[in-house]
Amino acid sequence: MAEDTFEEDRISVADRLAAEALIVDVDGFEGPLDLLLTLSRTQKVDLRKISVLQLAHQYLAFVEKAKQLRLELAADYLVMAAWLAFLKSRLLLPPDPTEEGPSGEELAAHLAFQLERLQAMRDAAARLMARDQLGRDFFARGQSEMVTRVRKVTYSATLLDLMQGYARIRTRDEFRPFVMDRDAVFTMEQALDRMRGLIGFAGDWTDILSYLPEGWEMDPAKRRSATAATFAASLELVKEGHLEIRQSETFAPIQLRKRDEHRDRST
Amino acid sequence: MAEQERMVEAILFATAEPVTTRELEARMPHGCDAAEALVYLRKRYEGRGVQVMKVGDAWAIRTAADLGFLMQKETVETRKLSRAAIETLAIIAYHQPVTRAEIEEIRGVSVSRGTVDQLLELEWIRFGRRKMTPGRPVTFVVTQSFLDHFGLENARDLPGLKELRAAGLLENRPPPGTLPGPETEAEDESGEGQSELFED
Amino acid sequence: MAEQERMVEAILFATAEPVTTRELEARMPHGCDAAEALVYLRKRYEGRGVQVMKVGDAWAIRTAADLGFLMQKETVETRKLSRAAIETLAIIAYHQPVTRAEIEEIRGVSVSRGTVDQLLELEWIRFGRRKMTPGRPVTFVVTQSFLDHFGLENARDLPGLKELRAAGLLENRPPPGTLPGPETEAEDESGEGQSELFED
Repeated sequence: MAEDTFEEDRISVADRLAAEALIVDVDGFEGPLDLLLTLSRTQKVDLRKISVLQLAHQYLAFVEKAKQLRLELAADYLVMAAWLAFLKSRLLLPPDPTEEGPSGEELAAHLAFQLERLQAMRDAAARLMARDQLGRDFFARGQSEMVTRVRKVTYSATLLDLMQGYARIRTRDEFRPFVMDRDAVFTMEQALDRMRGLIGFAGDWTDILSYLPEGWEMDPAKRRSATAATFAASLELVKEGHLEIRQSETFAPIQLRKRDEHRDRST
Repeated sequence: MAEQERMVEAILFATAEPVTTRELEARMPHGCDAAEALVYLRKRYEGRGVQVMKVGDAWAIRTAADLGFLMQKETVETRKLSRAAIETLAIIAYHQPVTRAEIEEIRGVSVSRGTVDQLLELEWIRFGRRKMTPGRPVTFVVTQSFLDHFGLENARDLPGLKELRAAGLLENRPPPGTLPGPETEAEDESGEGQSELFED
Repeated sequence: MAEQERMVEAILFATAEPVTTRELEARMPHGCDAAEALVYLRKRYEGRGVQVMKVGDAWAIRTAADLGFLMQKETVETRKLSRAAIETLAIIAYHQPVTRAEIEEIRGVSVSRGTVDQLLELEWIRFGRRKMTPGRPVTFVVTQSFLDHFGLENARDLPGLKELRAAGLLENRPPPGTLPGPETEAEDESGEGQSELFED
């Protein structure tokens, strides 16, 4: 931890103020990498020579400050903070030979590479946009249809038309109005048929869930439908006098057994 | 004067309508002599593939009269493809080789002869191999000119449904609880593994 | 050859879109050599008010960039691109063919669907070949319209491309600790595709 304090001291007051000034503008950043890139500028060195350790400090200070100001940071900023804290500890502690994975230096070098690459792409984008552009600096032929001798009709369509057309057809099913999707629905009739065949074996109290049809237990939608239908069918069978049903307390398992004429008479 | 000639050349080239001398001078820096520049420019284009011509009291660059035969392509009229044709084309592109019956099954309506004829005429589709099913129906596939027109290297490069959704081309709604029909399976296959990259 | 040069001149003047050598020859009488005629024509227009420009494998006549000030009337108001869109465009241009995941890796944020949509709509990017990596994700590449818009002959002429490549900044370096395997393959694959794309 001694090194830690030492590192803190290395960040100048001015830099810290600059970093804090960024807080106000947190919405202006396009993600943690963008923020890191901005912070790295306060180091005023070539991106290749940047101190990743110092940068990690700056970033963590930023997140700390944001917390104090009760600013909500998006999750990816916090993920980056956690990762940088991990990186910091790897960089500060002597390497543990038993530890697996890349060294702190390797991780730091990769972060530096990412920052340099992002900066390079920004510069490239700026250079691209600074080029002479068609319709702004240089121009195409204004009068392209010159001769009208042969009139031939051609049909055009763009790739977007094509993809939207396809999407339209393939998703029609998703918004067709009021058609029940029978595949995920187990009807009471089906449940009754099934139960009638099974109750012959229900000599003793059994959980109603064991009567669910095979293949309907896993998918939540199917399971719900099958449970409801089986329950309704069981009530129907109780009404018809074929079944007995009980539940020991609220939310306890519902149990079924076959109604036994002998048992009825004896009790 | 060479500079003024360049200016007149650029303006006549880029303007949709013929331009009068007065308008030329209004657009050029103060003190230019468009009339004189036009004399030089006109001379420069003598015998070339295009000519500086007077149209009423204005000026324009036009194709040399003897080369008019080259211009037939410029006279085409472009019309949007009908929705039926686009949908049929899309189904062929995504499902090729596909029979007419299969197209009708996917679209849910019958495919008019005119639609298929039109796509054949555009050379965006052609007949593929016959299917080895009863009746041996002909199939349709897309052509190289289809790929050229839509800037694709391969019909397989067309994005799958999931990707279309990620690109905002579909309403982003939860997928339906069930996957009806074998078509959906095929679609799933193409999108497989991409969900990771494209889901938001 | 003088006659062929005139024909190429007439065809290029008559159209706003770039025309490929193949298309030129298809329109010219049989046996013409458009490529050779273009060499002469290009030379002829050097330093003039309009220029013969190469756009990918096509050709177009465009006004000289230094005369843009004359054209206020022709200037089309283009939608202002967001910073995200500009960066995404640059990444696609310099790293093509590139997947959405790779773009996100470079920018450190997810690519919003509107961004890609806007670039597709401008026809500055299109779908490239799918990557041969798990999930076979679609890739993006820049189009001929992109080259035309920015006055580039070729994607290789992008400003600073060589320096960026020499500095290793166009590499798709996997983060340390990533298991060798699919990722590494992916990287190899992308390296291959890129060089292929920047070749004519």
